Amino acid sequence: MSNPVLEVRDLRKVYPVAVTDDCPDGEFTALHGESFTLASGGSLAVVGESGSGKTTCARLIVGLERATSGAVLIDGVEQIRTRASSARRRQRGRQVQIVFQDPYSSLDPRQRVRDCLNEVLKLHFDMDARERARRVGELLDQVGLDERQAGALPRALSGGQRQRVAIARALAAEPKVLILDEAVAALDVSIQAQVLNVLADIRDATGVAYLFITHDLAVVQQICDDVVVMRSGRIVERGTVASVLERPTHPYTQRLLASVPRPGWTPRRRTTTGEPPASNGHPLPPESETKEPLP
Amino acid sequence: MTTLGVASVVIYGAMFIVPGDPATLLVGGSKPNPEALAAVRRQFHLDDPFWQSYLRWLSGAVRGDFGVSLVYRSPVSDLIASRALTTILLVAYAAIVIVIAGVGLGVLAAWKEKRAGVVITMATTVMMGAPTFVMAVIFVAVFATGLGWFPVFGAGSGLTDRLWHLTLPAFALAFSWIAYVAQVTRAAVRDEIRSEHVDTAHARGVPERLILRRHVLRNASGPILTVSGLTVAGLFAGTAVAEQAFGINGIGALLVESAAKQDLAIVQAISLVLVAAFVVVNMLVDLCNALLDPRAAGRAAR
Amino acid sequence: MSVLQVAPKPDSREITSWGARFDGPTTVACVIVVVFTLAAVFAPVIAPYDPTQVDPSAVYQGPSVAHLLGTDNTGRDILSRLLHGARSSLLGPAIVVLIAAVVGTVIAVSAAWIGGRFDAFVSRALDVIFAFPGLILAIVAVAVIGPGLLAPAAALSISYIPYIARVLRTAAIRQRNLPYIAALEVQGFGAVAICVRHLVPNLLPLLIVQATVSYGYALLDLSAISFLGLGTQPPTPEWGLMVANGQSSIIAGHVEQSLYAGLTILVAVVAFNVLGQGLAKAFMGDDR
Amino acid sequence: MSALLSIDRLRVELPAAKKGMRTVIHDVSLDVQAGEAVGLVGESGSGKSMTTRAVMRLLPEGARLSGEIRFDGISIPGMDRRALRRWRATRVGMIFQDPRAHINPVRTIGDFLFEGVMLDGRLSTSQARERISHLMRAVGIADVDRRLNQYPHELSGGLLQRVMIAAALTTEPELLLADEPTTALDVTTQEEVIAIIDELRRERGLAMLFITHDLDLAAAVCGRIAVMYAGSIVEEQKADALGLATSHPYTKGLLAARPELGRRERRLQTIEGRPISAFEVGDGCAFATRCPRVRDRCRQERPAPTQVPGGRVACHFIDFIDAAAGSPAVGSGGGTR
Repeated sequence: MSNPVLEVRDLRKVYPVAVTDDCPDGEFTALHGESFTLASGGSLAVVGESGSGKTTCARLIVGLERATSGAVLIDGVEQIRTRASSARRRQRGRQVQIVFQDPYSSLDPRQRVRDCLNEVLKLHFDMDARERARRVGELLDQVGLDERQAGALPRALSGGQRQRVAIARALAAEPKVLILDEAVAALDVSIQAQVLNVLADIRDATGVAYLFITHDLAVVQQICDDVVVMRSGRIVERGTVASVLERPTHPYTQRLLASVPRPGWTPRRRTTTGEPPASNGHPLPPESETKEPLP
Repeated sequence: MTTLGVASVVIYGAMFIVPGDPATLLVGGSKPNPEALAAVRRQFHLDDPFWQSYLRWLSGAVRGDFGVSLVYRSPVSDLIASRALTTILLVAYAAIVIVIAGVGLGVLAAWKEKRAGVVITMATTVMMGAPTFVMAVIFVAVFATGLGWFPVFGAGSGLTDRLWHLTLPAFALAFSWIAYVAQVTRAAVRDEIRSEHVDTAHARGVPERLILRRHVLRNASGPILTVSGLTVAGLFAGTAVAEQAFGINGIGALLVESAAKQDLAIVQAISLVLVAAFVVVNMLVDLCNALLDPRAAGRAAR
Repeated sequence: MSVLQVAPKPDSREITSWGARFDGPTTVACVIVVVFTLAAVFAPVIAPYDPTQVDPSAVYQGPSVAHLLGTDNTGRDILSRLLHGARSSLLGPAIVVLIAAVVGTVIAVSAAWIGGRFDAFVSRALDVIFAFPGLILAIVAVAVIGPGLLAPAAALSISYIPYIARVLRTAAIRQRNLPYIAALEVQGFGAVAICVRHLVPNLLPLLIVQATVSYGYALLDLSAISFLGLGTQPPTPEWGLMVANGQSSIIAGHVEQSLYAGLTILVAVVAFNVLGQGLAKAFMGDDR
Repeated sequence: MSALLSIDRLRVELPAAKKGMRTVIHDVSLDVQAGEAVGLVGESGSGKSMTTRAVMRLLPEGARLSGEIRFDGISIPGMDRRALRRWRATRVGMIFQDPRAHINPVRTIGDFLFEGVMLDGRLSTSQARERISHLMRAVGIADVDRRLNQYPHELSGGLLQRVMIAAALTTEPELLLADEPTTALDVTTQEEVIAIIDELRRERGLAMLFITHDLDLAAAVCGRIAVMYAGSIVEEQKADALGLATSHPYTKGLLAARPELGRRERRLQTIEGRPISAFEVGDGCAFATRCPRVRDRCRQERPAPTQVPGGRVACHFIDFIDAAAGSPAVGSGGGTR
């Protein structure tokens, strides 16, 4: 067992919201001070439904949002929570990268695939044009794209191809951790399988560790080693994929597993009173227009 | 309210931001002699700190006292009050024309997209480029000097005579705004017609008439109301041109005259009144919108 | 306060990509805009007469070979005055739109990027400017600074900022929240680099559409100011001024000067409007 | 016996963005018997939603439709306005994918429900109220009176979809069209909503056309499944026969590509390439560009549906597949790459 490449320690995120009857203190806690680790070269799934805090968790780790309290450690080094200098930001970029859910808005619509990768390589590495071109070819090859697609604008690519570009862009920084935030959820089944295979190959080839944010337990089983199950901002169960999926102990995990459609599955109504489970009653954090200030 | 407050500071402060002595400005372009300047200074308390003189001006304004015009040698409020009725009548006349014609054309264009829609869209595109003063020239040439149906200049006296006198100015003023309201209405109604909840209504067998009334017009009323309000507010500015073009002695014409004579006291007073009118109309619109749309209830509170 | 634009706004979500293809009316509008611009640039070369030369012997002449559009009440050639008038009539709005577009874009993008209280402040400030109708602000400016092109143009530059900044801010916030921007942030790119290289270029089509439409309205407002006698001063030829000049002749039955100048303004404004809408459609249709 | 809903050689073309028409549905024939649930399954762009829109006559303006759609023997495309409205109001109910967009945001839940019931015209206000309360409880909404006075934005997506289900059932229709009713919902909410639909449908003996991209989900609530690809139905099978030996290569590929709980493979079997759109299909089989066992004939000639045990499959080499397959579910195509 190697040292963890990523450690999340007592991570907590509170959003201010409008004061309502449901929320008298004007605060919404998206993440309740949770901890977990990701082994170097490992693959950890963070599973949960909407409002579980899994996406908040991802945004905190890559620094898109600042935690209310707690720490993110990469290779044992704590990431600062305050506004980072440009050098620090680049450094973090070399350590952890992310791929988002929506393939259609994950790429700059005006930028060709090659330019997109080139731009990232220029930022992180001191390479000449020829070296960069070679590296771009290598990255595209890794995700299964060819020369023709390298010169294309995103709009000429299918959803699956765009998602491959997003993966290549993330890998260009040679990160130690790649966060996949519902990265295959928007893809059709036949394309999803292709991308999952590409991801498996990349992990074998590069040893990058995956933090796989998803709601889809079947995908977890296919690509992850360990899993944490989240609900309403709290981790309710954790363990290896095999143990959690075969012998879930927490009722919520059991329920989640039982509601996955599969051959021979019959849907059942679980709440007789009819009100939805409590997790759905929580107000979602406000759509934030507020981002980090200009330096 | 904040808007109005800031606006009043800007209006009052405007005379201090240009280089030179504000007193010179207030005297109104005539050759200033030192004694007159000193008198003006005293009268407008220009030697006091800015905030103090501003507050004095504002508290006067709230009571309806805008000081005395140095050009006209009479209280500003009297000058405005004597002309207000004509202007209000003109704006109201134009506003009614705009809302009826604009909303009507817009709804028609959206509902009968194939036939009426094309024609109305083309017509309104041209209409939108027709400024009030150009329409004034054309209307005068055609309906006044040409056909002799309407008087060329003046505001008339007595209600019907006034309305008759104000018809050409009101339509000249309304012309491009009708097109604007019609285009926004058309876009809003069309968006609703194409919306998914209208699909649902169709799928449930709701009759077309009811769909138009309950789902399309009801939902489009927000943006339509908003532009209508904005338009009415904008008319207060537009009257300056219409009154000037038709020789009507209203607030707008007074504003233009005073600006030309650099009679700041009047310009300040009228701009404040016009901005206040704009803000009040918009507040009313926001209030109505909050009543119309349950989702806006929270937003309108600010 | 309600957010609204001067023109029925093109759906800002859609306008994100380049590659315009024009339909018929847009092409015509484009040609008109080009012709007017050329007329303004080459007015001294192509105008048959000096626009300010008074000729008492040739007052109120109808159209003829010598004077294609006739002459005005002081015998000046109307065509020459229209051609020369294009210079100040078209230059003024260009200055207004240029300033409003640059300032508006900077404001919109920084508000969208920084967000929070700064954004709230900017929105509020835009509301305040918005509450001044452009015409009123211009008149106040004239009262303070004095008549001429400068005061109204400066005032309108300010009052057109909200028209551009509000639309752009909404679009910029939408772009800002798209994952491709987040991905660039995660890479470690700085805010300015992301804005300049990615965000602004993606807003450019929308900016162009908005600026084109605003240009038409700025032209309209400025000529209205001149019509009121507060803008460009005689004897400089200017379209709005020509309408005002010709007004007194209408009763005498000579509508030419006012009419031609008025129609020229109308054609110019409509052309810019149609061009703006055509651009919007072209950008939208291409988006996929 | 004639079917309740009978779609016969349906073809739909839509006006393209630039010029001309684009085919979105090539050839769809499908019957739904009274009281039967049929699943229509396909990936995005396969034309499954467009099929339901054609049935409901909700196609965009300018759409061209050929073929026939009959409900209880009556031609739907042939209905006049009155008849169409009557039919929509009383005999068919529809559940859309995104309840938040499909319910008027400025009207209360009560308005929405009553609007449908009152169209029927056969009920008094108190009877209507009675029926609505009953249905609200049936779909699992407890606090009926409070909910009726609320606006859509005050309800969660799951609750709103229950309202949509209740609304679809208020006029006691004979056919339910469900267009991806749970795609926008969380898995646990999905299970609830699907269970509600299934339960209420069985209780009332309703027929249902269930549109989804999820084969397993369709199989759980439908007796028969039709699989669509690029505007055509490639296979129609009893739900429990899907993926068996006689299945279409596309269906087999889909089943193999989907990771499944309790089965971890080193690599997922994939279908090469990307799904094509209906208008990209040439003369041959729509699946020819991706099929692992494609032959020349497939590229030239469109296969007609062939009867197989349990259903129909549109593939030239159905016999060959039959002979080659020993085990169920997984075609050998993916393994031989």
